[in-house]
Amino acid sequence: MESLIKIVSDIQTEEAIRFVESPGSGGVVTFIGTVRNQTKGKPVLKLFFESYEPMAILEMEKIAQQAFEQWDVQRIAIIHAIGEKLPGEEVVVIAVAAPHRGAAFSACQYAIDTLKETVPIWKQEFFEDGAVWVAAHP
Amino acid sequence: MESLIKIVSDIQTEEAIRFVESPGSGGVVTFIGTVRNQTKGKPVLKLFFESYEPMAILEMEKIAQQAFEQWDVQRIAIIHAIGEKLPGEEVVVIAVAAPHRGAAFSACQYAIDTLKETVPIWKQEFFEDGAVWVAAHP
Amino acid sequence: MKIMFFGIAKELAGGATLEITEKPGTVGQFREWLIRQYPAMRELRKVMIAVNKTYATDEQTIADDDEIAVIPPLSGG
Amino acid sequence: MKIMFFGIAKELAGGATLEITEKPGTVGQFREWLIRQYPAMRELRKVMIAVNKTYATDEQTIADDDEIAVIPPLSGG
Repeated sequence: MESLIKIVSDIQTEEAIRFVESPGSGGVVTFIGTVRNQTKGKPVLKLFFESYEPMAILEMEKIAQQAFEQWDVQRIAIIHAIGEKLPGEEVVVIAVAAPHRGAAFSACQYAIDTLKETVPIWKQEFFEDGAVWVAAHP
Repeated sequence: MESLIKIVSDIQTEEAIRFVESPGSGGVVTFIGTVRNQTKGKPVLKLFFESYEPMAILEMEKIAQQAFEQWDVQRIAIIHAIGEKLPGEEVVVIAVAAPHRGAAFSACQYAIDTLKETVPIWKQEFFEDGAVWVAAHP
Repeated sequence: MKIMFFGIAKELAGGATLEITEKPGTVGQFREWLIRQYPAMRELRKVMIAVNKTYATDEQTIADDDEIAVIPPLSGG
Repeated sequence: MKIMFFGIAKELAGGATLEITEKPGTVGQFREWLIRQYPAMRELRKVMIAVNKTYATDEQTIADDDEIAVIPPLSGG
């Protein structure tokens, strides 16, 4: 039950996968979040991510801990990018290794769902005509 | 709705991920199956995979097609290895890109579950004291 | 008519391919012939027959130039 | 006492950090103070307050050396 938790400028998907893979695990499930080139049909030029880094790391560690408690998973990597990101670029990668794939799928989906709800990270979307903080207003 | 379907000697996880990623998708879910170093506590030395290749490709294409019909997913890659594989080595990678992550998780899990049921590929497990074709007998 | 064997079926049949001259009629009749030839195949968890790279039902008729494959229990992934 | 602002809250507060001398007492009282200072924060979908890097309830008491963070709606991932 080891985890790799990081906030970085540039995501290395391979790093997350290599960290969780081991000869004792049978399957790895990953989620990779990338910047979409549009939001509700409106072209997105770029995103800007900001975090409350020490707290974000603590919340990401909690997610890994909760996943270890709920499922039979062996290793978890959660890496989130901050700074400027262009369409197509990777923003977050979560990798989970488990002896059986069902647990890996469940834990990975739990991790990304929970990350979006609890980890203090914010993104600003830049359009042709200005920028907005995503989800800030009802 | 494009797919990359292959049977290879050596899996390149990155190839599957790069194929499905696009600026129009928001998330990629992957499943990577690796060789476990034991089965029910008995050490596994290696696996040997064999396929009925032209039919396996057709069945893998059907899986991608069925996923496209059932979920809003954009691209799917399914790559399976054949030949000798050592513990820790990658055997199969499935990558699915979708505008929304729920669809990507569902389609990826469907793809690996269905692959195990319908794609004509067989593995032989090698132990210290001999080899067995996995799941052949009740 | 060419029969292809894979995995454990290849071991039980003693080879990957076999040419037979008698026409099996249907897939079900081919299954009966298969078990007569290789009784050990009865011990397998499940055997599927593919005709021209598609899983076939027992009722399906086999034509002279069909490609028949004996598919023992799958274990890919 | 140091207050940290992030995302849109940083824009509304006009800066990333603020030193205040008055003691807010509880997290709930701090929220009231926050809305008085920056009425636009009322328009946000949800504002959470973290005390020492942990989400706090409104009942929680704030100590002099606590690190207070104003957490506007999250949008990571």
